[in-house]
Amino acid sequence: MRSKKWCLMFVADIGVIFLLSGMSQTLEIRDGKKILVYGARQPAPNIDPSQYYDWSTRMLQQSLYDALLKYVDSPPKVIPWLATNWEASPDAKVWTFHLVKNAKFHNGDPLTAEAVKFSFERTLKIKKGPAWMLLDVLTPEGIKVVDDYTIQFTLNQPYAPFETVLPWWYIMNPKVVMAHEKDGDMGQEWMKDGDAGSGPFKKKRWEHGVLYELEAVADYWRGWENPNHIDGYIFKLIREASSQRIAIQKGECDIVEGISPEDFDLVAKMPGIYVSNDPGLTTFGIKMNNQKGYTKDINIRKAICYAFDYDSLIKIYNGNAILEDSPFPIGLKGHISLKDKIYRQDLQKAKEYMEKAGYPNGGFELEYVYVQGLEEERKMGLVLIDNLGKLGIKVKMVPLTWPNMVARGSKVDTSPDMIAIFATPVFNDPDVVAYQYHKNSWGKYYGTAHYNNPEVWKLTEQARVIADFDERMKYYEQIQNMILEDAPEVFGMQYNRRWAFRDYVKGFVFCPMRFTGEIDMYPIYIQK
Amino acid sequence: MNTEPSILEVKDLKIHFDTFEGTAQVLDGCSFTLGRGDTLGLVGETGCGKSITAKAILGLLPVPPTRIVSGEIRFHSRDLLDLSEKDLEKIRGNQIAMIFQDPMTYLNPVFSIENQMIDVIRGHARHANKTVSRGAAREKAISLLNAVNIPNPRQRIGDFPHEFSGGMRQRVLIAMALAGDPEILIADEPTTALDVTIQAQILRLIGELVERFRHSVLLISHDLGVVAAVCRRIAVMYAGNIVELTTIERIFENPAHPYTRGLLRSIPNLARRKENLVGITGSIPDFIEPPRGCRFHPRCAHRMDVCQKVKPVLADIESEHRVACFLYESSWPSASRPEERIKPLP
Amino acid sequence: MKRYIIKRLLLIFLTLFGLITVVFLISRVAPGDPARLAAGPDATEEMVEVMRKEFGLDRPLIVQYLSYFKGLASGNLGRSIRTRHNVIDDLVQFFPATFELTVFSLLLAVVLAIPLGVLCAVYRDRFLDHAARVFSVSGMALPMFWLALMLQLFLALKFDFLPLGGRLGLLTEPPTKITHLYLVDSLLTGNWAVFKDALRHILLPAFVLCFPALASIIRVNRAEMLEVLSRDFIVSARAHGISKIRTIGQYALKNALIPTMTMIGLRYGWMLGGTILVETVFDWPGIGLYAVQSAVYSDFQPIIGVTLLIGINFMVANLIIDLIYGILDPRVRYE
Amino acid sequence: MKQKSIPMYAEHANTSGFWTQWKEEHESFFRDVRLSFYLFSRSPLSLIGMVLVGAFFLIALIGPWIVPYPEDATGAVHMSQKLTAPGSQFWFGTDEMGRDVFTRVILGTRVSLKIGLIIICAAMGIGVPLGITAGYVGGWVNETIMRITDIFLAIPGLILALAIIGALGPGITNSMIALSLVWWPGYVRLVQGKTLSLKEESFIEAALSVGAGRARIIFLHILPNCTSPIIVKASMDMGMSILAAAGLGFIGVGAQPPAPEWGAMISIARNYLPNWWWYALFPGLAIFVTVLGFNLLGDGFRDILDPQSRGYYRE
Repeated sequence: MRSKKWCLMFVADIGVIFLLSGMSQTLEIRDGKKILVYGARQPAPNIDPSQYYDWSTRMLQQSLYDALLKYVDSPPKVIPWLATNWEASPDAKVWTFHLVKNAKFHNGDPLTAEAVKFSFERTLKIKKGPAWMLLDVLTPEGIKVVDDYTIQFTLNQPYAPFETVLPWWYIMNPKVVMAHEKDGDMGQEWMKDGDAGSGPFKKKRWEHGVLYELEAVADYWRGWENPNHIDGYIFKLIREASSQRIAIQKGECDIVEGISPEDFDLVAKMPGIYVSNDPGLTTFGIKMNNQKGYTKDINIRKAICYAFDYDSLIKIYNGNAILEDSPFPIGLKGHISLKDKIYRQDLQKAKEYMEKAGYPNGGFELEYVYVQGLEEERKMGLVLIDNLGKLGIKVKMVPLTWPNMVARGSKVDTSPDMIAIFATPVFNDPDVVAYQYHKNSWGKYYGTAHYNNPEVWKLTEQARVIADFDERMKYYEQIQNMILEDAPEVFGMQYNRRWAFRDYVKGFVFCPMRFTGEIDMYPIYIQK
Repeated sequence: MNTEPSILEVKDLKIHFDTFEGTAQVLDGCSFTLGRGDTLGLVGETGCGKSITAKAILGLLPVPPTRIVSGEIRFHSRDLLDLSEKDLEKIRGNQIAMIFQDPMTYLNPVFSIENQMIDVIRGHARHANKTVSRGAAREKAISLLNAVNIPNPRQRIGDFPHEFSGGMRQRVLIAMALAGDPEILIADEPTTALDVTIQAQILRLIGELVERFRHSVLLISHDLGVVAAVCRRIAVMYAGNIVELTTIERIFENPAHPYTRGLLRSIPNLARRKENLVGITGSIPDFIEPPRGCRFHPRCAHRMDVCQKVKPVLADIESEHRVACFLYESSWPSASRPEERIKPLP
Repeated sequence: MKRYIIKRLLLIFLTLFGLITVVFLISRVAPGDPARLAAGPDATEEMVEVMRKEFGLDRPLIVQYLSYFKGLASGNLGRSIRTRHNVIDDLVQFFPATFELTVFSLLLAVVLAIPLGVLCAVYRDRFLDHAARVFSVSGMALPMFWLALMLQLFLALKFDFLPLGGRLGLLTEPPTKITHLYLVDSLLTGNWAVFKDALRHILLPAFVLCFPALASIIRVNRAEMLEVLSRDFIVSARAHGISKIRTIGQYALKNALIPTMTMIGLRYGWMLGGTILVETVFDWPGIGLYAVQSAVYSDFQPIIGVTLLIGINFMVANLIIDLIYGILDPRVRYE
Repeated sequence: MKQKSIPMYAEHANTSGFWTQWKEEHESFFRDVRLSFYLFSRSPLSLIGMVLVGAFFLIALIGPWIVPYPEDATGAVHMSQKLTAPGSQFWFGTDEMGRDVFTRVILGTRVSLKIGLIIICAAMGIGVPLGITAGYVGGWVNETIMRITDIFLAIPGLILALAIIGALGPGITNSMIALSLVWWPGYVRLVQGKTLSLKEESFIEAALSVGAGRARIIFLHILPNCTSPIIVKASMDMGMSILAAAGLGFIGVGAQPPAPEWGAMISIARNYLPNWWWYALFPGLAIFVTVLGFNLLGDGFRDILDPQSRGYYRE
């Protein structure tokens, strides 16, 4: 093997190195406590549940805070958490939740319906972070405290997916938050690094840009299922994928995320490490501008869909991905398989469509915009150059920073011909994906195609207010078929979510509703 | 007058200089002696090899590009060329000291006079296996400055070189040279960079010091007048050779070598101001391909055939008067006829 | 002297003013919409508007510009969209790491380069001189980031000899914060384990960062030494019997150090620039990494902040160098 | 003057006398040229630099015709052969998309050459006229230009370039713009200083005294006398600008795929260390060798063209 060759080359140095090499660590046991180290690339500069979320932020939020409900398992399901049970009115407008009675915040205050009301109001007023999920359907006036342990939401309009949103609305301690209010900011400044939660972990050490350490709440109101549960964890920032790999290999980290597909395969074979591999819900697609330029022509769009080498997507992930077979992600509630209609590489057809469009030999250039630094998107761009080259279409790769890319995609006139988009459904309901094709989504990152089909929009609007799911399903079947036919984008793939664990880390439960690197640390325990 | 044995003897010193165009033969067999209490002036045009000779004595020439090809420099019967750097360090300043041309550039600009002098004094002491405290060294420095007539030496000793005038700086340099109480003082154009009035002061100072301490002096200058003011004997150099070596009186009364005569004629003289000043035609020859035979022959009005083939040696024409010129071949003792003494050049 | 310093400081202020203006203008050319980033991927237009207001991006350019200076007077450098913290807080947090790295690296360079430069001058055209010349020419040609990667490959990945990156081991508790420089703090508190750990971590990045500086300081020092060694006062020092070692090590070196100091001052600034690359490779939590991440996110307040901070550092360093000049060279007069 | 003297010698031109005369007339020039060649040939490092730079230009010129897989630099992908180790088929191995690293490294010379030339030309284009103006006109014009120059010199170029790219967005064109914008102040300083000192020279005064115009003085006297230091600086800067552009490529804001730019290649390759080491190794070596070549050549030029640093054989 190659590594042997290296060793031979530097055999002279080995003596010195043995003398000086640092010891490699395993799980940190500090004062008899089991502190796990999670090596991640993305920082969490603002952990206020009302202000922001992304995967790293939400992982910490999930540890520090509780919500009424919680997503677990794959396929994902919503389980009771702070709410023991709940009921909805038949028109899905009035929702009543009954809270557990023993929940308490980290400072000992009891968690009551008042706190729930405060938390929802705060998010709605601040209008940041998860606010968009309910901004259209819920106003502060619609939240009513029935008694200390009962809360009622009255929505402006029927909204069937309401309960699937709630796991992302965390409950904060109003007293703690408001004690730190400054200039009427509802404690925003303090909450960036503050802890006003009731979750299984509390804040310990916060070093921005370096690490965040959390410690387990010994008397967590829900208790701990496994006596070997971790006593805390360190969320360590390791910015380079290769460094992450070394860290898990050396045992400096107990869990890592986001290393390259090649590296995952490599560490999976190493002793003392296992790699989880579960299908995710995040879809990759190449959105095309449906209203401007060459891609306005559906024939060109179809030609591109037929020219694309879908297998290379799987290769990019070393086989750890599946191809989409519908505009909706496989595994999402409401998805149907359109195996026979979905586009697959067929150069013959692609050329036919090029002819139909009036460009039998291509001869034009399209822009492919992707996020600066996103490895996989870059690779897909390279595949695109290769594939479309065969149709005589040149592809210009334009990496942009995320805000610049979104800014360009926000208007029809500036939206690029092709744009690489990863999208994860935030909650488990077909509406969340269907709505991405609605006119109201134009200009958002998943709406950069500026998809234009009023019929689909109408169906989407109708479906989301129906309470009965089977009834809704008929609409979504139609929607999926219509979107596929319009080929607004190259429907790509869903990659597998993977983490590398040291073998003594147990209890990991995969749930595709969580974002890329996000792990629920509550059930994790250690078994040596 | 002065019959003490010689303490410094330079014998047939040949020094070459490697340049990219070839090897420059800058010193071509130069010989002279210096006795105790003797004062010898070395005179010649710029670039004739005077300074090289002086630096060679103290082992200060950079090697490479300089190469000492042959010769000896005997000091108290030891050949300085054979000495190690360490041994040379003991001799420098202690036994042979040097005063330089431009007092500005020869003083380190970033150290105070005090520091530089104390270093020198303590260095000498160390070579003599003694230790001198900084305080004592400072006192000695002040007394030396006093000896060279620097006003307020106690106040001025802490100053930096640039705070002194040119003449004062030269005095400082002389004081430093005297610090080791040397036997021989080599003064390399000590007054060239100074104003005429200051020049006279410095020359007078050197003269006084010689009287007082009975140093032997090797004074190097392009100016016959300067040499005449201090020295008893004089050596005239031309293109790496000594062409005439005699007493100061004889050189003025009876210059023998055509070059010496030319040199004397080119001195402006009030008494002769009606006559035209006469220079020597031509210029210093190329050192890389020097003229064969006598190096002066291309410029010489009396050149003969032999001059272009054979190099004349320095030979007595009368007592204490040695000249290297074939014009005086007849007065040579037979033992020093060129055919016998030197081989013709190839 | 005092007047000179005041004059120089005024000039620094003037230059900084120009610098801020230039960077500010550049930053507003950006086509991106930073508020959208701050609002998050799913935000509605309304939510983006909230952010835009919060970051003051809804106001006219000139107002933003003026209010930047207003904020500057009270130490407010605006807010980072990416980290959501005040830029000044971020800088206070990240700068000590960069400062520790650059100063350590510079010291390393000076300690290695000056003796080497002297030796090369003394042994001119000998083996050491040639070796050092090859080293210094290649030192300036080596891409710093590549050297860093290769050293990581050998010293950290293949042989586990030094840590791969970071300022401290994963689980090492940072020392009590006094100066915020880990090496200094751990020494002050007598915490040897942390000191050793911090030292192990700083070695590779410091070495990489000092490499070009090492090369150029050797060069300059060698050239200056050669120049000084050929000067008359060296000859006279030697003629006065001062030993060779003393002549070189004291008489010549002090003269040669004066121009070398200029190079050292310049190099301090370039090193600060180099931290962009080195901190990226070694995951060193300093302002270089902060600047790169901000640039990639089109997050402009931090970039202006970093520019300002590095500008101040650079110019103050040069001022200090000029003042050291005065100590080394008595001929210098400040006016 | 020179022109007049030629017919004079032409009278006995058919003998070798003319050439002897002419040679004597231009003796100092010949001596200079001889000295230059002598110094250059005496310095093996300068010769190595010349060879490296020569090879660099040659490879940039003929690159596309000598590489085994030219399409690999323009966007072809071969996923089935990704990350193949170096061997007889792929001398430097393949990258994460199965492209031949050797091909991409060789064709990277073109990208780097383009980057270097454009940056230097732009920097000179801005810097030289400003420097001459500042030095020649003097007064407040000089003050203004030099103060603005100071602003750009007040922070390390890489930081300023990063800021500019942060605004303009990543990409090879933008990074060239950014680097040009931070590179010119060096030329202003150089040329301004030189112009100032030239203005004091007697031959300029002589030219002025015979009524030469401003343009004539600038183009005939000042500019030619600035060429030597400019050439020295440009050849050094050539390497340095390639290095800086590679640095920007490395942090991901420089050249973009599929352009085979060395820094950008390393940036991606670092994720494949240590197991796929060849991917990072070879582009880095290419940068090193190229920049080394320009630095050595620049060094050699300086020894020749900059009389101050000559002094090698003085007493």
